[in-house]
Amino acid sequence: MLTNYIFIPIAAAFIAYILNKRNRKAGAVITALVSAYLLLSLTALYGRWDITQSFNLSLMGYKIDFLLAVNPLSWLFAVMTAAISILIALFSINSQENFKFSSVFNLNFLIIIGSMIGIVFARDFLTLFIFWELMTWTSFYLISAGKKKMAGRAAYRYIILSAGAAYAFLMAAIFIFQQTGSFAFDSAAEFLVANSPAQSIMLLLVISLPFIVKAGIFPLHIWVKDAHGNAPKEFSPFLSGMMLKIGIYGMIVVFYQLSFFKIIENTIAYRGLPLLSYLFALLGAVTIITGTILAIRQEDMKKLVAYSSISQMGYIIIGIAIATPLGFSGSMLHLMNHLIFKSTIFLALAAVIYRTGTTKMYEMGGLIFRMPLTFAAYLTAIIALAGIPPTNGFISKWVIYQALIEKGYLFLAIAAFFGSIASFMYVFKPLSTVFLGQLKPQHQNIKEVPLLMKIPMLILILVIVLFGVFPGIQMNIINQISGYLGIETVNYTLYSIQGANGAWNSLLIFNIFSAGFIIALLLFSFAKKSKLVGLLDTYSSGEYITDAESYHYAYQYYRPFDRLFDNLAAKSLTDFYETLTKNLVRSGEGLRRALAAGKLQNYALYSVLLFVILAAVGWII
Amino acid sequence: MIDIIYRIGHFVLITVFSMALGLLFMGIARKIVARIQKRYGPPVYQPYLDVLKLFGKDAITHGFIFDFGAIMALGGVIATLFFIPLGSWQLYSMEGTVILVIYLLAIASLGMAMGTVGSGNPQASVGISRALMQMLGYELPYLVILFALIYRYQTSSVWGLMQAQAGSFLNWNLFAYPLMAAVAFVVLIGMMGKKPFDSMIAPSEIGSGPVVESGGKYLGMLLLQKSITIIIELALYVNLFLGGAENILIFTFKMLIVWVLATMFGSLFPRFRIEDGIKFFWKWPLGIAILQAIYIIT
Amino acid sequence: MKFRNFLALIIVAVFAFIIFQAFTIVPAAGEITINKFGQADLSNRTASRYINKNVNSDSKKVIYKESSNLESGSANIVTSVVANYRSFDTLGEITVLFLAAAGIAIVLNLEKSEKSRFAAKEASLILNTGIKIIFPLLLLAGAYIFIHGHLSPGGGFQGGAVIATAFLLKMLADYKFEIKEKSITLVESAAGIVFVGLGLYGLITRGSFLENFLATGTVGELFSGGTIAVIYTAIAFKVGAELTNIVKSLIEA
Amino acid sequence: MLNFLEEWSFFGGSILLILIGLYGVITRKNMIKILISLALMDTGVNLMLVALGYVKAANAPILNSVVQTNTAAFVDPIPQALVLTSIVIGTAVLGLGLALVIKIYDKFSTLDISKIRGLKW
Amino acid sequence: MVNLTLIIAIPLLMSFTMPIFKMLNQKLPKVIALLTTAFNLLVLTANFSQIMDSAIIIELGGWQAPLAINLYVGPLALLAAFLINGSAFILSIYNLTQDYKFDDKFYLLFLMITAGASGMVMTGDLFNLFVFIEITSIAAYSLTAFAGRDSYEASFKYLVIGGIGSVFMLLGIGFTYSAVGSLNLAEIAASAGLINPLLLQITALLFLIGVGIEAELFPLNFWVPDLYTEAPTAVSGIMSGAVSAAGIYALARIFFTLFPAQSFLNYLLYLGAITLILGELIAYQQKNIKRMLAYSSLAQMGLIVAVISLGTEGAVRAGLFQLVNHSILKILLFISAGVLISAAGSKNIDDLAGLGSKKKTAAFGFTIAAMGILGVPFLNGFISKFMIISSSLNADQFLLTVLILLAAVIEIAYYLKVVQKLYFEDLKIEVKKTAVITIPVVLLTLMIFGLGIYPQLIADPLEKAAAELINNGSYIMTVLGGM
Repeated sequence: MLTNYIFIPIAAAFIAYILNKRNRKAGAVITALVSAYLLLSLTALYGRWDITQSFNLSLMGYKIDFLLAVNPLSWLFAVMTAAISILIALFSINSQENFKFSSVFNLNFLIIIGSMIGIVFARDFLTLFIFWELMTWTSFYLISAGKKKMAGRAAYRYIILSAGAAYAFLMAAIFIFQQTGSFAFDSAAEFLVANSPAQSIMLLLVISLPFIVKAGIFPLHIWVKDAHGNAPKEFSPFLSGMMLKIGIYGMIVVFYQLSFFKIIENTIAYRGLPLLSYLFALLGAVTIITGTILAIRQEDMKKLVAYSSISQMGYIIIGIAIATPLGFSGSMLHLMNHLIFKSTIFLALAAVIYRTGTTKMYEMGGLIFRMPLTFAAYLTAIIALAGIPPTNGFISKWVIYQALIEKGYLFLAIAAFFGSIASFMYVFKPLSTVFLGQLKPQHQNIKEVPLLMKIPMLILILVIVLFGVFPGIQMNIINQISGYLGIETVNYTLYSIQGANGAWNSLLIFNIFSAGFIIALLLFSFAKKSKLVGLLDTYSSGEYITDAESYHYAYQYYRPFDRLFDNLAAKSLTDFYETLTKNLVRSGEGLRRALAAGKLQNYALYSVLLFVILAAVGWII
Repeated sequence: MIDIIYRIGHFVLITVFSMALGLLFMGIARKIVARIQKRYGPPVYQPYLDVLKLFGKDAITHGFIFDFGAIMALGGVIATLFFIPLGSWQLYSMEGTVILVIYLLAIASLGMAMGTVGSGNPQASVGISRALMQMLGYELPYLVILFALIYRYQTSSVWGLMQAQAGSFLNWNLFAYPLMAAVAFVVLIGMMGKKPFDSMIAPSEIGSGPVVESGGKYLGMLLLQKSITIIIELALYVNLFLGGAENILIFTFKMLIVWVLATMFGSLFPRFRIEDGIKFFWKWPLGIAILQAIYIIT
Repeated sequence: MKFRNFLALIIVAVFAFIIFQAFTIVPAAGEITINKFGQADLSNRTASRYINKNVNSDSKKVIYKESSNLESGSANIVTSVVANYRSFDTLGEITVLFLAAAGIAIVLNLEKSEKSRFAAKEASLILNTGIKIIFPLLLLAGAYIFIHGHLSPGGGFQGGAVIATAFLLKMLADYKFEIKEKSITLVESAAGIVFVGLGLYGLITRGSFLENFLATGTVGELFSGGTIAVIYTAIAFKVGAELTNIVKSLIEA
Repeated sequence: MLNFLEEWSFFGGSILLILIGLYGVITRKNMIKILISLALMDTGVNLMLVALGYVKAANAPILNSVVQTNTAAFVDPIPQALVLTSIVIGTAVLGLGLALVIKIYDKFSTLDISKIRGLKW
Repeated sequence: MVNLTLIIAIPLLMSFTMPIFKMLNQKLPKVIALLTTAFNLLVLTANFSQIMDSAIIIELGGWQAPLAINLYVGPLALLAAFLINGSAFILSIYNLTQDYKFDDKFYLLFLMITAGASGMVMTGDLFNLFVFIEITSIAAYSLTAFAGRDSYEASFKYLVIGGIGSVFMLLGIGFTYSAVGSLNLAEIAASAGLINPLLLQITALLFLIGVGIEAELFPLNFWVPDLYTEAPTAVSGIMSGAVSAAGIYALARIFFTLFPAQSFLNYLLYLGAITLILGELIAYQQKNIKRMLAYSSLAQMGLIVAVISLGTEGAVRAGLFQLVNHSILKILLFISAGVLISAAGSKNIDDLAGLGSKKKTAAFGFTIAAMGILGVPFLNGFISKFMIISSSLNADQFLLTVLILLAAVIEIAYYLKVVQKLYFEDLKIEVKKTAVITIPVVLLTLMIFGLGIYPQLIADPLEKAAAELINNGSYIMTVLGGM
């Protein structure tokens, strides 16, 4: 029964591919229909946590059983995937008119949805691995369908990193399979707990490698910027919205279901938290800082938002790693909110790209007059991202702060504060350079995006505000998850959450905020009417300016701030990996020259040499 | 039903009171700075005249976002007002937390920023970008202080923190943690954009920054917003470090002292460049705050 | 590259030392090693079965000109091994030669090289007339060798080689002597088909490939070889044709 | 001394032949010399095979008027049969090698193997 | 029960008569080649069930089993023969669309190389194995020469190394014969225990070098890249698909039956591992697509040899399954690469950019095969990679597993470079007309997906083949039991 959630999208993928060949819109329509079906049937699944499905296979002397099961955690992720994919599908129906690879896009996109649901429902390593590989491969093709040269390089780096990690995962999984006789998580968990801590920690770290890569955590985050920056504009929301989250799902599985926390309980602790999970939290903190600093520097808006995703993921990692009930619910809240507002931002940017064709911020400006709705969507989304009260972004960050303050982790708190305040900066930069400021002459006549692209943005705005005011909806599913994973729950009502040292009542704050707003509005409207004046007619202290270009302050928006971190950003991690591959190539080259291959004499010499060496080896043993 | 009318009445009362008080403080500040610079300076009630004049004049606008920005700025600030206990008047300070107040202030600045950048004037955008950078500078030490305080008193509501300092004035935070109070004072100056940290609205460099385009009622509203922000920040400082006050009079008196000290302190120093400002904030205030926090945590 | 040769010398010397070791092993109790020179005891080797011709039947003594219809009638035991007992090897070996001839033809004729070869001149008178006499004699000698393959030393290969030398000398003598390509390939294929046909026929009648289905007569007689005689004639023609073909293409290259 | 010579002349000789051939293939530059050393190695191995089958004071494994019955001591016929095949294989490979050398000479107009580096790895 | 020698006899007959067919009509050789390979496949399927439960001995020339040459056809040999003749069949379908200069000689050699490989796989006699190795190598020397120009140099180098190899092997055969007294594999295996350990060591090394050349082990496989690059596509296909498989079979047969001691198998293990890593490293930086494929197949052969020589039943089964998969995938790769090259007019990878849009089938075939080799789920490569990793972990060869995974990552690197160039870069050169290869591509893709989704098809023969290879006791029993 569960399998049809996985195989219907995959089957539909091929149909979409064929139909899309004939007419451009068919593929996206099918994707929308399939994800709608998924959304409905998955939400119907709510509450029935007992459905499991397993089929076993005796393959070449190995008895392997594949088990699928529904639990609150996987249900949440599945619903999120379905929801975001239906929005993207709607958006891409007519945003892909002139997109060369639109049929390839739909084919791979549907397979990714199917495999993601497969990953989430999998309860054993092999099914997880199979769908994981499927997802990695299809996303590789999708990313490389993006901008010409860079997309290829980005996808290339992405596939090598994630494939390498996936193979390490496979090796550890098979090792466990040999010890316990089955791939299932539960038997693996028992084995790991019983096993010697050092070895099981090693195993669990290797198993969590692909998840670290996919979640873009510090040392392995290099692929995120290029992949998100260069992927096709419809796929970036999914990539940074959902794909990063699957990494987090994996981390949760490793931490809780494979009982990573139980194992490291007795290791040396720092302020009551086992050192290893503190290390993960520190990694999260470092991700926040690097993500933020690099985001501020970017000139390409998609890369900027990509880096912001990395830094936001840092919050989620911290939340999970400190293993307190508040921390966990905070990170889950942030996970859901991040998905919502990050995909709104990317969709808004996609709309902008769809109309203007460029992603460089300094080439745009003043689009608010031409694309008001996109501006509104973008505004609400960045208010949420920056974590300003009436929106859901603030709630999740507030809960994470509560968790941090409750346990007094100062350095993590500093990183979190830095991340959220700096997010005002890098969030505001696209707002001011793209939407506000001078409208460039060539963008004079662009219109708002067509209706089908407006609907997803509208829905997302409503959802942001809805969850902003009533976080209770999210909290009830999160509590079920923490209950399932064995963490105490956080008490909440529909519109307020009880933190460690202070409650949060979103309804009240919303009322007060609107009250203040009304007072200001009254004050504004009583005063004299003001005369509308064109954009160029501004006070320029005596200077006489004619064209819009020189009037738009956009390039290197935060130059003074960037100057502080110029040297740090220069030696980015990618060069480290770049040099790594370079010596790999050089070593191959050196080997070839060393063997002086190509000359016949050497071949003959080597065969006799082999005989002599092996005889000597044989002699010694 | 009566309760709601009473509430609304209370709303309006507090807003008007704080606007008036804010403007008064601005007038006093102008007086003090003039006195330091050996000149008489405008009368104390000058800001009231300016506001009335401004609301009388007609102004130019650059479209919807320009208006929306001004309204949102003023609205946000008014909303924040109700979460801070002013002496005995404490409307909702039980619920709101201190972190909430910081972020609500952010709404105001975001609204103002959006409005001014919407005007299309490059000087405004430069001003805003400087403001945001500076905000990053001073917010970090401030949040570390709050972190330490909340951890120390295990409550994050402003009212709670204030109550914790009840009793003799000895256990005001000013005396319990003098270093922290000093850092908070410096941050206060940065927050209010007073002298050493006012590169964002520096009249000489970028034509008084963000407000360059707003005239008439927009300038009036921004002035009002400025006044309420001053009141909020002073109230916060008083509540957190001077143990709040039983009634409004003592509270205003304490606020006045802090305000005078800040203006005097401010007018002594030349203006910081932005990155030096940030570097300064991150070197001394942040360092001391972290040391203090570590002292409190362990 | 003096150093390289020196290095090669050392390696080959070490290789020689190891191989030499193989010969001077003193076998411990039950061990078997390479036999000393001259002391190959045939008793426990399959060769003894071939000599006594009792692989399938259990005959012990074979007397020249007396014992008859043995399992492999040839007096020359080596020929019985080559053509009867291990005829599959010989078939394989024929294909090797066939492939080599085909390979050489391809390699040399795939691309006509524009280099001019030495101009063929009229051979000296002695060679010319000598050839006219020797040519038929050589053919006769070759025929004798492969017909008496199972009696006297020699066999199909050696007979074919002699025939090929006859043609080689003919070609050297007068360069105008042309053998048509078509005729050589025809002979080659025909001989090959005969050999494989023989094997298939053996398979159909006697149940296993290349099985001898002709009577073997008495040892020493001319018609005592059973299928050997036919195999060897086929081999002779094939080898003869192939070698001439190789030589022809080498000359023309 | 005599029986040593008689004892080792065949084995030693054939090994020596193989070594010379091997050395020739490894060191010589000229392609035809390589082929010749290859042929040398082949003859060496064939000699070795036959030598392995030699029985002292036994006669050739052919029944004829002189050697009437098969009870007499015979030399081992199998290595000789094997050698018969391997000689032909040797010549076939040699022939093909020569043809290739001719063609390579046409193309590179040199017989020196180290100069022909068309195919680097 | 059709006699299996027909698999060798019929192609022999056909190749002998090929010149005559050529004279009859131009197109005949192609068709004959196809028919013969089809016939071989039929004969193999006829014997399939019978051999599956017990290996059979076929005497040649009617002589009792161990005394003369006999063919030993067990599940392993049958599997290998199926592989060889299957690939020959598919390649001859591919050949229908190709035309060569001396096409009668080409098909003659093509048939002989298949018959030689099948002979190598089925023979039970040591010297006969040597003869078949020679047949295959000579056919390979001449076939490479078909591409003209550089291929002479490639086949000359292979010829010289092959010559050295055959000398070593003959020496080995001589030593074994003089020690044991018989050429039959079973008899040698029976008395292998008695042979003096030093002599055993030397003979094992002689055979290692003699057959190692065919099985493409490290120091002996320098000829592989030149040969695969210069030879025509069909030849590189048959070489990498069938002949190297036969080489590995022969190496395994000799080492598992005659020298079963693990110390000898370890030599193969180290050599295989070195070949794997070296092959992948050098393949990574190749500019010429065929040379890249050559190194990749060389590395895969190293992997297979290393895994088989682990010695456990699971390992051998994994190695054989990888062998089967590799042949299928490699042939598809070579065929598609052949078409791509003829379309782009050059072997350089950069010139293949953007061909995905023009040469749809070829590019599709290449991508599917590349993904198969890289172990993407639901394709056959995945299962064999899974089995390899679990068997090498089982034999707690931790380092080997890390090596295999590293090689897999490098493989991903260079295969994906090509796939990306094909699809996601725009066309540089005008595309020439090329042969239509839909049938072979479709056939092979079906096989890849079939084995990937439902590996049960091949599970049972693999099981028996692995069992048969492991205990040479049963091998000796079946052959000598008869006497």
